[in-house]
Amino acid sequence: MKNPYLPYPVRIQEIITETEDRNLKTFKLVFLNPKDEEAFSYIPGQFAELSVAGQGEVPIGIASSPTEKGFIMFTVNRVGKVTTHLHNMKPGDVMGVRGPLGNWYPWEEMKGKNVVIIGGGFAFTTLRSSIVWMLDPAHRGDYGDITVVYGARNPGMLLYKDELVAWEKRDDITMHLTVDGTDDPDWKYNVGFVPAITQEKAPSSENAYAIVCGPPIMIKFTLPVLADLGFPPERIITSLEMRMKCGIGMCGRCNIGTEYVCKDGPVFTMEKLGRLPNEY
Amino acid sequence: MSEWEPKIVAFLCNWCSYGAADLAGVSRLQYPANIRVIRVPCSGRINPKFILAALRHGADGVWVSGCHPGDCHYIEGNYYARRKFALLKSLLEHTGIDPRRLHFSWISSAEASKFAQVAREVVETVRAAGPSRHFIKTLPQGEAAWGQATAELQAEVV
Amino acid sequence: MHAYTEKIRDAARRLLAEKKVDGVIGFRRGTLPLMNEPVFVRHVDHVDQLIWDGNCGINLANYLTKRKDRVAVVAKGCDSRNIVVHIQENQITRDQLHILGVPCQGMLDRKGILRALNGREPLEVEETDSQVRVSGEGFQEVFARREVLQDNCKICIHRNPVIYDELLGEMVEEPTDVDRYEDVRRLESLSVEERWNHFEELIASCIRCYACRNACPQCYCPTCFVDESRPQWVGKSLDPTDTRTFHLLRAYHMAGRCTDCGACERACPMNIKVRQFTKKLEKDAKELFDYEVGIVLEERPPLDTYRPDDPQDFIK
Amino acid sequence: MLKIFVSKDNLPRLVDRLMADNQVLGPVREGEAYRFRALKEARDLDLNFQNTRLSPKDLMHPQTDPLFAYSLRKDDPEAGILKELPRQTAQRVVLGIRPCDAKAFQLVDVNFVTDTYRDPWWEARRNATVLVGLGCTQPCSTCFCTAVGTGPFDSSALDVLMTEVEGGYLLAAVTEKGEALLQDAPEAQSATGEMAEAAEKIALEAAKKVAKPFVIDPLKDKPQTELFGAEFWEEVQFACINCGTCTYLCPTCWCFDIQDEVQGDRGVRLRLWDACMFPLFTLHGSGHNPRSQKLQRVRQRFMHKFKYYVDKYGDGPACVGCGRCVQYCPVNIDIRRVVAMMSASCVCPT
Repeated sequence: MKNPYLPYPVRIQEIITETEDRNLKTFKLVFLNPKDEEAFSYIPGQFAELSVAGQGEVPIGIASSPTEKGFIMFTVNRVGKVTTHLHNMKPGDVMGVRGPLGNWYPWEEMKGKNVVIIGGGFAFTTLRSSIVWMLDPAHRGDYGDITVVYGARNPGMLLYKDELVAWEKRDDITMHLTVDGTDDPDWKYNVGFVPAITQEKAPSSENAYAIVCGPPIMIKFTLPVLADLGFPPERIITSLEMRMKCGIGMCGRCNIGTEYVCKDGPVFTMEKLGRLPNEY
Repeated sequence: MSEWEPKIVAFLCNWCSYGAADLAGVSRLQYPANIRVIRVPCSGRINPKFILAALRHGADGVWVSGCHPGDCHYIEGNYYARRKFALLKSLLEHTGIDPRRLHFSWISSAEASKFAQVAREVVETVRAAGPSRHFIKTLPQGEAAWGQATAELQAEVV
Repeated sequence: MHAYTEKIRDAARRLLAEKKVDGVIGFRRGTLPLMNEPVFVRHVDHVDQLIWDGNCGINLANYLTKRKDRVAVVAKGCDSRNIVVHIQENQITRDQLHILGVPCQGMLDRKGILRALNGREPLEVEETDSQVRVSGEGFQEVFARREVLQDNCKICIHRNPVIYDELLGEMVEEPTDVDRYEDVRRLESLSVEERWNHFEELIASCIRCYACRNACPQCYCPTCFVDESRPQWVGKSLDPTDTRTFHLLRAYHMAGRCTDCGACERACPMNIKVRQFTKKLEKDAKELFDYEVGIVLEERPPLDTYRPDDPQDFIK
Repeated sequence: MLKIFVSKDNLPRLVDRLMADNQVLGPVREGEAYRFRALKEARDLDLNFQNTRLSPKDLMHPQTDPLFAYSLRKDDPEAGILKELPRQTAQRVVLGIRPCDAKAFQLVDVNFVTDTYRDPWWEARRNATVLVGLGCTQPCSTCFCTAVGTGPFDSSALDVLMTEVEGGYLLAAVTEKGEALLQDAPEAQSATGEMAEAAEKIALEAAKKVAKPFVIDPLKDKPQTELFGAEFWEEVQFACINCGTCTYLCPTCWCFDIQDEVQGDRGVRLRLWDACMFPLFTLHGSGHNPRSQKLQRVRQRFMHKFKYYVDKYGDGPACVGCGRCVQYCPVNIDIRRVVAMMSASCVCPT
């Protein structure tokens, strides 16, 4: 068995600055050994530990979709020691990736169902992975209506702008983009907080699952909206963030009740979270 | 060892000693090249952590220089610093850091020759003390670098 | 000394009944011989938990930092001095506190007694003003109380609280013939290399649990330097340089703030005599700046002030 | 299984022979306390101890453990790529470990060796070690092993159980590994029936001496969220100073940190003990901390051991009753009292 602490060496292929505040960058990574890419077989919703020698590791959701071959992609917010160092790295630099880690959104269970995706801010990463994956011809038939509500503080803070525009134009996915506020006269989408827009657009809960990822405050106000729309807790899914080190359920810090978020999560239904101590 | 040259980290106050170093350079005054200068806004800015960090990273000596008492750009920064340094120097020496490795001075921006002279003095004192052997952080790799406490348990790591 | 117990309970009962305070910080009987547990009593009904004996060595000032409520606190000499420092450093205000001053006759050195018992387990301890009787399975030992005091208590010259709202007993006589720095001078007389080795040995068994830091009332930084990551000042392994960096900086942060209450040594599970670092700083602060910690509320701590004519022989 | 008797005089010879082929570790007196150390010679072994101050968990999970090394040299084609440190795990025999401490290894196994991931260092060290446990005839007043499902002569986590009998030790193999160790021992004689009987009697007597300060059964049925929200945590946490003594001395506390250290152009990635008592343990990069309050951290330690672990694995609790945290907590937070409170809160008042 492979040493689960040893990262795969990767090379940074491309770095894209996503947001106008320049605090979010997307890293496209290519495995140095093609065999490693095969071994790194993942499902949307999973994360990986990005490893920078001399700095440490950070757990980051995988933003690329398994249907996209030849690279993996992560969008990293600059907050601490490792992420700041990452932001200063250049294409061509070598780093490491350890994973894939954690569980994923319940794709098997959601087959034949409508999927409502609600995202806020930079928590849209694994949601992007999910959308790309569902829209892939190989999977699109497995799911019913796909509705996306995605909001950010202002237009400049939205991730993956080109793709958002492209999805807007498609007829096999319903997009509701929103911003908290803007003075951009060209903004032609919604203005308002994610919970309010969700309420306004009222995606049907019938035969549907909701995946909600975003800042805690957004989640807090979105959950009652979803409950009003008729989503039972078993069909509301979220992904938790915790400080992590090992990523494989051993080092203990991401423990919430019986669960280790890194291994038993990060994806949980609201029903499951209701049975855990509220300590996240 | 004959090739060994002492490495000295000098924390110089921007408003005086750093200017003195500059003036010494412009005036072509000779002083040894063993000194790595770190410019600080005031000697009062120097946290003991900085001095320990220099030693941990292998500096053979540390030299701190600020404005003469009464001349502080921030009125009283060096007065506070003086008290801090007195206690720090004493504690470090008490716990076994060679006193020849720690140096403090007041040098105004006009005192280029004092700067060069103190620099020579510092370097020669540190040279006499020899290469620093204590309080140097090494990588925990292999048995040799481990403390007594863990060495035996680590014996299996070859 | 046991008479204090009743007085503490009376005072607590009165203060709680009259709603003068939100709670009383004191000690309750420990689950082990020679150990008591700090307790926060909020209700009159629980006042009888409060006790006082020679096992109240934990410094209760540690439970005062950044409190928002109004509390009564039982304070022996050293606790009261740490309360003074807390007030000087704005960790709590004087009017939040009702200080129940307890003149102290020294606290028992649990580890020292355990060492003297050499593996025999104490099950029962009886304490009088002059004696400590320890018994266990098949043995009984009687110690002279002064022989089994904590090291810092043996040389304490501030047994009486320096600040209080009520005093729960007669002031005790302060020793006048104590040499507080005999041990420091002994170390000072060694060569620099010998001193290095002495301290290397002293901290060799450190496991970096930070009990010394956390037991100290004066360690209250929101983020300790050991937890800083940008830059990281000290590694987290058992590397001897890192361990020494921790001890040096911990001690240095105590400069002009340490009351020599002994909480650090008392807490250390490895029985490291960490006061050897802080004692030197205490001696220096006294000699260089004529400062004694936690005596005068209105005075500024020595590193928060200066005199134009401070000693500077060491500066070129 | 094989049972042999070794006289006290012959024990050093047995130890010497074991030392020829193995690294032999045992309790060694250092100053006032005992600690497990690699023996340099047979006479270092001192079985006249109650227990070591530090638990022997560092034999499997060292407090500082280098995992990988790397170069950061600019011209090095391998720069930035982590390499496993060459590592050879010597065969080890641990002599005189207490049954409670050995039990702790077993309880921690489920964390490090799982269906999905196996921790290579823990597993290698566990596999390379034979545990020769010494039954505990004089339990301390702080011991409560029998209350948490183990005991002074619990052999379930041992390879060999040693019992001090008249004139020497009875060594009883528990596993194949243990049997192999005891075979062909010229220093020993085969144990008689009387010896075995005497040993059993000693074990029974010892178990009777251990206090049982609480019962844990009621804890199982209570939902974790209810226990989590119980009021008594406020009282429990007051005295805590959030040092790491309890966790660092605990034989079952396994939580760790991973850190990179760099010197010049070389670096290592280390594993280090960490503790749920420290705020940094759970601090997010964003500044949010799910366990920012002392109460939350104190509760986590007890809940993890006595509820979360039990519910997750259907085993445990993750405590062996060694009493170290009781003896060394600087502020006398007594796990026996806390668990009694947890347990009492689960019993409906009649």
